[in-house]
Amino acid sequence: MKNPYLPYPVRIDQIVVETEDKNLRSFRLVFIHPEDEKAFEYTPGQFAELSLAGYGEIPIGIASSPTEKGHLLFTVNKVGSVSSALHNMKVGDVMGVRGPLGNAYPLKAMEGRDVVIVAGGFAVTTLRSTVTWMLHPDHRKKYGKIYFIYGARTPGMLLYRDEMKKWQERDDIETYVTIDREHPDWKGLVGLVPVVLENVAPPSENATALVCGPPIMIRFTQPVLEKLGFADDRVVMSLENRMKCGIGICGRCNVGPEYVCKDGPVFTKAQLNKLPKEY
Amino acid sequence: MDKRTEKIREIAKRLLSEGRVDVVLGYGPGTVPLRNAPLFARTPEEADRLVWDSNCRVNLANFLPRTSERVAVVAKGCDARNVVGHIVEHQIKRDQVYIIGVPCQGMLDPEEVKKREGRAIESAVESNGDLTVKGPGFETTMKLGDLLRQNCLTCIHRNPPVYDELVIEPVPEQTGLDRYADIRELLGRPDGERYAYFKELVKDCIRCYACRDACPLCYCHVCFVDEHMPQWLGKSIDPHDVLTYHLLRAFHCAGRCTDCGACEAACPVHIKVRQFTRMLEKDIQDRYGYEAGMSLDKLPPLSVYRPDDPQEFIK
Amino acid sequence: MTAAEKTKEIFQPKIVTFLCNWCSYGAADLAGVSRMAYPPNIRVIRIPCTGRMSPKFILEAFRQGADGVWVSGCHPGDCHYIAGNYFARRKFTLFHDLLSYVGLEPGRLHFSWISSAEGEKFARVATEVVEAVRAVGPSDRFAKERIEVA
Amino acid sequence: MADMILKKKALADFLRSLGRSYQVFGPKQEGGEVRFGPADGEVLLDYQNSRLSPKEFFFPQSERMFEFNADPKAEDAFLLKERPANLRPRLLFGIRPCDAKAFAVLDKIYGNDQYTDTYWFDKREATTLIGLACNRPCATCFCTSVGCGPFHEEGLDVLAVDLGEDVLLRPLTDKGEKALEAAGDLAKAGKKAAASAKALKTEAESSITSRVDMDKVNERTVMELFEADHWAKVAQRCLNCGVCTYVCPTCHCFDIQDEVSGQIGDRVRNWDSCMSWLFTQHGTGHNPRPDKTSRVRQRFMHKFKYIPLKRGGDIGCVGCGRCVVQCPVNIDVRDVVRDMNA
Repeated sequence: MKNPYLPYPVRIDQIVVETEDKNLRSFRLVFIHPEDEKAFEYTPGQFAELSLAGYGEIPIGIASSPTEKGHLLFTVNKVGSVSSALHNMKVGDVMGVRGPLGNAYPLKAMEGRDVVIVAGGFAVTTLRSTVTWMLHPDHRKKYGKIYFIYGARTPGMLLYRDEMKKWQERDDIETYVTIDREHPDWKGLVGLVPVVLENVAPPSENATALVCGPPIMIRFTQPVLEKLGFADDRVVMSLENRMKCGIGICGRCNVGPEYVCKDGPVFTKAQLNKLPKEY
Repeated sequence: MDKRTEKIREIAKRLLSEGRVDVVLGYGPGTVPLRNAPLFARTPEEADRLVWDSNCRVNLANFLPRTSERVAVVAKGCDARNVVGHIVEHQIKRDQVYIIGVPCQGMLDPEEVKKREGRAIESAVESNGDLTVKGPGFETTMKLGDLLRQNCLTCIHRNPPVYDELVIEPVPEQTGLDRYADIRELLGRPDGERYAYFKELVKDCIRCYACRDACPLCYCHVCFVDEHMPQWLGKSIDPHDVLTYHLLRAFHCAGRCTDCGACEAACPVHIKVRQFTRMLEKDIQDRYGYEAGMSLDKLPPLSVYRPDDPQEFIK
Repeated sequence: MTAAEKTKEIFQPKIVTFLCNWCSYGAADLAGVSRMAYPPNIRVIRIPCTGRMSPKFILEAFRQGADGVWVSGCHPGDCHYIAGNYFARRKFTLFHDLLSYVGLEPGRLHFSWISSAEGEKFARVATEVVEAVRAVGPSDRFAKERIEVA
Repeated sequence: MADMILKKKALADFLRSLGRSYQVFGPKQEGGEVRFGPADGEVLLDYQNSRLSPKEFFFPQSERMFEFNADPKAEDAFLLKERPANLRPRLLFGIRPCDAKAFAVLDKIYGNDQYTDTYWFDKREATTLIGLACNRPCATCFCTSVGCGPFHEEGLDVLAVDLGEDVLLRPLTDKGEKALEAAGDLAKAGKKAAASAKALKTEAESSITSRVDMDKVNERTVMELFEADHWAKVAQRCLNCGVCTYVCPTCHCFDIQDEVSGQIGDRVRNWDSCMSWLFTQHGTGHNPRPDKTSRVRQRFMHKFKYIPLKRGGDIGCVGCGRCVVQCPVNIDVRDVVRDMNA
């Protein structure tokens, strides 16, 4: 029997400080044993438990795309004891990754349809994975138009800015990057994500919306999507809850009968409507 | 019906129907023998379910902190002292709480009953100082006085020192008791033996924290066991972590504990956790002459000092 | 027996020492600049006032394997914060009694009042504390070694 | 294999001969309580149930999962290593059918559609369970209402029935047959023994008068039950201690903690309880179950709605009554289910 709690050993290959407050860092991790990379077969929207022996584990969404071979990318906000310890790690240090865990965005079901991606703050990680995956030449033609709407409080709090610049230059994705308030260093869009979404008004007839962001953004985005005509089963969201095992056993992350770690973290709004708001 | 039950109901109904309080916190019948249940009566009809018997071990003062309602609370001597503690520690305002004082003759210890009647008890009835237990094919009657909890046997404040109303005339207080004979005996032993004693004492602990949660003194928003930066103790049943938990829990009760015994009554594995708190209670009496919860205008001993406090062990 | 073997045999305790910023820490400083000799077994942690001491600190030091703990602050009446050490004194008294009661060996836990002018007292008490802890021997009762579970 | 008969007088020999092939554990009197411990040729037969459930045989309260070298200079620094499991064959004699049923329920939880908890199953596989039917169920037992019963066989390898002079042993699995073979000479049970076991079963089942109904709980949606207004009333007197969860045979939640001392580190899992606010507290400070009511509701919803929904109808409660007896404030699970079903 394979022990589902045993992480794969990985080495930190690169650390990028992503935001001006220095609380978000991206960690590029490389598997120490090449065969582990093969075993770690994932889909955008999944997450993994980052394991720091001596501190514990934290569930973090996978920000890299399976199309990017050779490494995994995780962007981690510094909040608790494990993430603080992780922020103190250096390139070359050894840690563990356990996963991939959870379900994924319904990439298969979205084929042949437009995709509207709405992201806020540092919740953009697994959506970065999704966009990268969809823009890959092997996959791009399977989807219709792709809208990517992303906002943060200030320009300095935007993640993956260089990449998004490249997306803005492409014609096979409509990229809207916005910040909440005017800022001297910012020449792009200004306004809250739901407002930008309403102005962009992507057609909903044959589209799926992927939404991930802070609760306040989610709350104000939902009515806009409804107004635009997105049915609840076409609005896809990703939840997070405190987790330990990540495999649907330890009992803390459930939302009603569904375990966010195993049955989620991706749910449609139609599914969530039938569940308690325990997230 | 016990006279106290009758009177508690009468007072509760009066307070509720006059709108004096929003809720009366008392005891209602339990679903298993030798156990009753805290009852939150919000209407005079609900107040008719209030009871008083020898199973009122839960300390209702525990439910007072963080309440915004006007509460009447049914309180034994020790419980009333904890209400006083809450008032002094600003957990509830004096005019927000109405103390229905119950002079108490001690609560029984179900383990004592079990010692005398080992068979499965299916019902228990009290009358005239006797307890009659029944099970399949047997009926046994015992004297309630023989079944009391240890803290009740050594209680010297059976009557609430502070109250708004007493349900019966004060009962005579117990005098001439040697309350700490066992503690003195322990202190007389070599330190190695004491260490072994306490290690053994807590060895069955399952870290459920019922002793903490049943205790009216434990109202912190975040308990030290849940702090994680820094984390003061591990969460396993490692004996050091278990002992650390019990030591710090007891210390947090120093000078505030009324020896109500709610902690021991709640423990699912019968750990005598009062062995820790009683030592502190004794120490505080010896050193500072203080008893918790006896007066509304005395602060707990760790919140005050005297310039000439004893310090014989300080260099 | 060679000298090296002899020193090896003498138990060198680790003593976690909490010193009040305003008095005892200054006394340690004074003892140092006055070149007074005292044993090197103390590990100093500076605290703003003995009133800041929590019993958790003492237990944590023992849990992490300290052989002794020593807390020192301003003399009663001299507290920089007026009364911090008066409150601390009651806390220490009770915690000291509690730890002794549950079997902490006498001689492991020490308290003192040392003003910043008392470099000599600091060196003397440091020596006394180290000797007392050495006499008790290595700590095992409250030191958490590897977790003891299944 | 047919039902076998063991003379009660020969029980000690039976346990001793089992002891040659297994580590044998059974109910023992310890202080005022019954606990499972090494049998040493002697166990209780006339007990009601142990104070704590025997789940700790498979799910110890604290269990090392991994160990690691915490010396940063070491080559294998901070690499988690599995600990060799101690898989000597074990035999638990005399557990109650409700506790065995609980293991059967937990098998479905520790082994879900995607993952298998190796720590649980290693020990489960290495252990043989000889259950002891309840001839005299307690007043707080309500097993017959929740898909279990005093003679329930699910989860057991052998069911033992105390017939007075004799003990009837009914092998239920290959593991059970192997154990009985290992025990040596046993006589085949006659028709009379089988008949008296049956009579005892009927008598025991009918003596359980405590009932709860689940029909409406099953019919109602998650949200209907979740939003019901009785939860606040139940929660009002709850202390949010963990007694009910820790004595419960089906409560299986755990926490994973890393502990380092010197240069040795361990990753340990410990029992955890949904009654604790920390259980669901996010790093950000947000808590999806912020109050007593939501935590109390979680425990009962999990047992009586979520588990049945997700695990093929099995209820996450076996009716052992431990929480009923031990709740310090007498929150009676039977009353709570009655409220849910009202």
